[in-house]
Amino acid sequence: MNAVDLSVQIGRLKLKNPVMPASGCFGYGEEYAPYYDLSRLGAIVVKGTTADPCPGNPPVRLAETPAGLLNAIGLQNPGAVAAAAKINKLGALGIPVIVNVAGHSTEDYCRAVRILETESTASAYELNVSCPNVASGGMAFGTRPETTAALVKKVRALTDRTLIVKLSPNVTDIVAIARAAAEAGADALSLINTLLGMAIDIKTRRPVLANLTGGLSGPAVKPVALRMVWQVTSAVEVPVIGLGGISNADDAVEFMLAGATAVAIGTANFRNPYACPEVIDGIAGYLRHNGFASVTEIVGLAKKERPGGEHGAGKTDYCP
Amino acid sequence: MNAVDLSVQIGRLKLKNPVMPASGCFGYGEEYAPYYDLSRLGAIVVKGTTADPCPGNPPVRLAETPAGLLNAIGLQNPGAVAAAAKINKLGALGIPVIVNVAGHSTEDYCRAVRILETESTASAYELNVSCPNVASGGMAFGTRPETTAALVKKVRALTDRTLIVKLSPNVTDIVAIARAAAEAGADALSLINTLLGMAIDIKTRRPVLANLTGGLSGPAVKPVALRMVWQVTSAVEVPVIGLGGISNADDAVEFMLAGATAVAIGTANFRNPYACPEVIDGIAGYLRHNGFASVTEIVGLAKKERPGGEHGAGKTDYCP
Amino acid sequence: MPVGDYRIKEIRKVADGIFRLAFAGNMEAEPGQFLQVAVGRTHDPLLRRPLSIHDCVDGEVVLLFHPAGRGTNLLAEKKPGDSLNVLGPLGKGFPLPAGQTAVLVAGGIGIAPLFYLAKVLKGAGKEIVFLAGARDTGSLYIPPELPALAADLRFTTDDGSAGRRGLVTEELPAILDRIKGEVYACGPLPMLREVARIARNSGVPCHVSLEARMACGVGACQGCTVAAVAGDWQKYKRVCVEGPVFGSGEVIL
Amino acid sequence: MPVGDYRIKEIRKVADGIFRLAFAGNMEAEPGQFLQVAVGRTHDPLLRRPLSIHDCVDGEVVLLFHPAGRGTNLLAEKKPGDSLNVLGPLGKGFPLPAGQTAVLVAGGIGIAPLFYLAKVLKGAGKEIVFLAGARDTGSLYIPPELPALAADLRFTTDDGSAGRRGLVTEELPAILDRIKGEVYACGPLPMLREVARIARNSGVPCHVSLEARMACGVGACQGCTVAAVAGDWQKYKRVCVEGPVFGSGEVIL
Ligand SMILES: Cc1cc2nc3c(=O)[nH]c(=O)nc-3n(C[C@H](O)[C@H](O)[C@H](O)COP(=O)(O)OP(=O)(O)OC[C@H]3O[C@@H](n4cnc5c(N)ncnc54)[C@H](O)[C@@H]3O)c2cc1C
Ligand SMILES: Cc1cc2nc3c(=O)[nH]c(=O)nc-3n(C[C@H](O)[C@H](O)[C@H](O)COP(=O)(O)OP(=O)(O)OC[C@H]3O[C@@H](n4cnc5c(N)ncnc54)[C@H](O)[C@@H]3O)c2cc1C
Ligand SMILES: Cc1cc2nc3c(=O)[nH]c(=O)nc-3n(C[C@H](O)[C@H](O)[C@H](O)COP(=O)(O)O)c2cc1C
Ligand SMILES: Cc1cc2nc3c(=O)[nH]c(=O)nc-3n(C[C@H](O)[C@H](O)[C@H](O)COP(=O)(O)O)c2cc1C
Ligand code: FES
Ligand code: FES
Repeated sequence: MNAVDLSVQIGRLKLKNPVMPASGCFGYGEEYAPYYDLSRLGAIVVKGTTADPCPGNPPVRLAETPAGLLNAIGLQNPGAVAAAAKINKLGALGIPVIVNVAGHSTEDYCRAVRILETESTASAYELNVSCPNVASGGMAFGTRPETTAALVKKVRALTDRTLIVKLSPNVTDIVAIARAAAEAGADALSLINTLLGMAIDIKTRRPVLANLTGGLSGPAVKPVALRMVWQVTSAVEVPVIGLGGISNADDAVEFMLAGATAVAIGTANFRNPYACPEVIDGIAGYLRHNGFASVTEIVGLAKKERPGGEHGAGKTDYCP
Repeated sequence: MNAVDLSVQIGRLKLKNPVMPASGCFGYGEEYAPYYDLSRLGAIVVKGTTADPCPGNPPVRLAETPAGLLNAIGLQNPGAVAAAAKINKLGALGIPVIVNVAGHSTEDYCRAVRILETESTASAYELNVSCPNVASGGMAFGTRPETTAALVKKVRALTDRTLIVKLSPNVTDIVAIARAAAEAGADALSLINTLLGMAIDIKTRRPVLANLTGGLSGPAVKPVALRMVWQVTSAVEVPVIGLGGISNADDAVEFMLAGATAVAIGTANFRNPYACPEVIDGIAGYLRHNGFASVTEIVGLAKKERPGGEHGAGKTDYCP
Repeated sequence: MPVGDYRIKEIRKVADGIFRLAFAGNMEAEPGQFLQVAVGRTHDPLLRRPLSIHDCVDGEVVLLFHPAGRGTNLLAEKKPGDSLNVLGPLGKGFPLPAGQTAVLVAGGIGIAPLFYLAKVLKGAGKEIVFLAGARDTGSLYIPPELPALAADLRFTTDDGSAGRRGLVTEELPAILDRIKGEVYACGPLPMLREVARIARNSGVPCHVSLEARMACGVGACQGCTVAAVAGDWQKYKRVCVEGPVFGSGEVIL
Repeated sequence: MPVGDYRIKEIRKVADGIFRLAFAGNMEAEPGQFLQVAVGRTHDPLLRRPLSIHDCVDGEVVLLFHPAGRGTNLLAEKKPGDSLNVLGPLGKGFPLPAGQTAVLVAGGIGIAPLFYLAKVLKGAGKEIVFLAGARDTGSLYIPPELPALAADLRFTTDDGSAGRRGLVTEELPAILDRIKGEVYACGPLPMLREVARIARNSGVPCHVSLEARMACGVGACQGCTVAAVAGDWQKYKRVCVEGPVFGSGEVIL
């Protein structure tokens, strides 16, 4: 069994393997610690953290859909100060700890980052710019290139730690937003966050979620996520963390072939608490089986090997 | 067994029930005719038709995904003249025949409609404005309110037949586009078309589809479609035909409770050729079981019955 | 082992809308804890289903469930010999009563965890009053061992087709007046509310087992929350880890 | 009936990577036609899987399949007594040969439709040469009835572990030189290309059964196309209705 090199680089972070849990699907790590040694992970990404404590949305917060999950947790978290204590404990794992940061307004985001800069030993921030109820006229930061860029610049000025921007898929042109984030100083991009969705209970004749709408995740969204990873990695230079519907190593390999440098696993943890370590082992198995010495060799390979060599975002359907 | 009134009105079309097959999933009706009497349908929607014949994309054109289907047929169709002959034959069914119309450029669309106006007895047009390879700088008509409105106005001027505009879900703000289409003269809206997605074969390390990307349909997309139907019917007055992932009567009822006046069924036909008539019977059963006399009573009911009565598009996830 | 594949030994319908499923396995579980059961192996249905431990003896674990929707309907189609993938036991179970007597109130499928609780309480030498309610005689399931466990076992049906006619909670005030035992309840929310109210009036502690839609079952997703009474920022508690058993005063029912 | 639930009578592995599944049912099917088989009942896997009719007798229909991915792997787990939902028979089968002799060339699982074709040809009084190729002896499956049907039956394996060593197509030119029979082929695309080339050189008609990913199976989605030789706007033909059997000169292999 020949050794394969699984390490990848995301900004200043050197990851020993490209697999991490997705924000909001792994708490602050405590819950999955009984299942395996968390230091096996490439990195750990913790729950969306806001400057102030946040109680979250009222129940019902979850609805199952075909091969998918709708959630409307509403960012329940103890706030940046209390989160910092939990984050610092994770430092003992010896792997990069990435904090997902959220807020209502630019000031909210900045305040959270300032607190985490002084109080926490976090290795990196993942800016969650897909929050629609914000100061700038009700439009989400992450749905316009200008607002994305403005926020990223502000946060960039506050920290030398690795800055990842997590993009919303609920947009017409993901590439424009990715470019704006990269140009404004993001070291890396994460995509995708959840697709906005809804479910209605035909017995009560009311929306299932108290919040009415929720975020769709899980295998159902994988084709959309993969397409966006392909498009964005064809257009920007910064590394991309691919996620959305990954539930096994084959899915993870698909994302890396599409151009992702690393992958994150969210909803799959709920079905299978061992999803992350199984994906790590499975990627190594794929590389060995196919004669690759390093995982970086397969990043974007589906673009490179394609005959014709047209590396763009592809033509689209429904056109003669 | 008390009778229930299933009839609904879409523009000038009186449908005896709110169920129709979705464009591209039912050919020109011929293929499903052996399975049941097609005159049972509320209406029939035929394949996307272009002014000139169109050979479609090279294979591979299909990829199965979790609870979903990616397709890149590429509008294979015999062109408006030959299609008109097939459409006219369907007239014998005595139900409205809706022709899905597509094109590269404004002129393409208009030419197709002009041919169909003179050559066909079609009852209505469904403008497919989600084609991205168009004259106006590579942006799809359906991803910008202005281009959508301009096209709808041009076509509106050509016909008195019912004009339905079929919206693309691959946009940041579906409501803005829906408003633009309605204001430009659309009698009704259809939503959603497919979500842009992708699949990669990890054995060949190439995209599965020859076209690289494809349109995602099927149960996987249902939560996204339902959310958009809810949002659009909260904002515009024209009737909406809801579709995207409907596979049984419960799904259809969900869409109608969300605000759809009628529903269309695409991918589900492939698994179950009887999907359409089963949905018709199932809706009638639901109405009887719950004491409704007419299907119009449940249209948008999930908004009306909600305590608090806030009828907007709902707050969104990931916000404190 | 927290995730395992077990072999189904027996599965059968024991009453209208109630299935009993026994699988081979050894588990150490508290009464009130639950398992996250995978009903299939494909991506649909996606999530595991939470089901209470109904019995747990040497080499065998038993579930009792009502086919309520897609997932539990699929579960009801399993056959002996099929494998069942299970995560658990999970959650916080029922605490032992401080005193000698416990009053268990089961509504419908709520009997699932309360039977196992009765067994454990009996083993701990406690005296048990057991009230079981159901819609009608067809849907009333009394596990064969239960009569031997409960000093006082009473049934109620909505239509009077078995036991007393009426609601399971109607006799509770009189019983609590008499014995002041600690109350344990599982059943529909309106029943739990009523049980909690009666217990409060009688001044006895009351433990309720709650249901919520779950994704992870282990506390990671924060999807399964119930409104908490405690006044800090944390307005919600997770049913899967802080529960499913709560003191009726801890949560807003 | 075009869609039906059938009861599985027997399912077993008959060779490495080959399962034989027999279900109770009466169908009128031409050789070369296929069924759209639902492998599960939930939304995942979503689509039916196209499988050729391997045999069709009074009261029984037989499939022969290679577990190639998620869907066919799930199918391989079915048990006798399970129900199987099937749409079909579908598609255009093999035409009878104009002359007296037919040469059937099967590569791997390609034997599935060709066995049924051999039966029907034999019934029509035709003489059959049957060439069957496989990777090795373990994965070579020769239906027990086949030797009685074919006047001349030859096996080939890639590694020579059974029959002649080499490719199934290698003997074809000599055979066609001798008998000029009409050729029928099913197997991997490279094999079909080679068979078509040899038949063209020998000046005999050649019928190939093609595979394509399918959604509807009935001609409605236009997803299963193959490039056609004909020169009009219709560059593509649908494998599910214009095929799966094509004259080798009709399509671009
Ligand atoms: C800790 C716990 C223990 C439980 N123990 C048992 C038990 O021992 N026996 C038993 O029969 N049931 C039990 N339940 C309820 C059981 O989990 C649900 O009935 C089941 O998950 C429904 O799944 P489904 O796919 O059949 O229904 P779905 O199709 O998912 O839903 C059917 C209906 O059930 C409701 N529902 C869905 N999930 C839940 C849920 N987790 N809790 C309550 N309602 C839900 C939905 O609102 C819907 O109206 C328990 C629930 C919890 C949280
Ligand atoms: C008309 C027709 C008749 C067939 N008859 C038989 C038969 O008798 N026995 C048999 O074993 N197989 C037959 N096949 C092939 C069979 O349909 C596929 O192997 C099967 O659909 C794969 O499904 P899966 O879920 O197992 O694999 P997937 O996981 O969907 O795919 C596994 C691999 O198979 C390929 N594949 C997927 N679908 C098809 C397809 N429709 N055709 C060819 N390759 C595909 C994919 O590219 C992938 O590499 C036939 C196909 C057609 C079109
Ligand atoms: C229950 C739940 C909570 C989530 N919370 C957050 C969050 O706090 N911040 C964030 O950026 N994304 C959050 N997400 C989105 C995930 O991180 C991920 O982007 C998405 O679920 C897609 O990946 P998946 O399909 O692997 O789950 C959450 C997702 C789920 C299911
Ligand atoms: C194979 C296939 C072909 C399609 N062709 C068209 C088309 O020609 N025009 C169009 O507007 N939509 C087309 N669609 C989209 C469907 O009409 C429908 O909007 C979409 O599939 C979502 O519905 P569903 O989930 O019920 O399939 C096609 C979809 C599929 C699966
Ligand atoms: S189900 Fe995930 S926190 Fe309880
Ligand atoms: S599979 Fe739909 S046209 Fe052939």
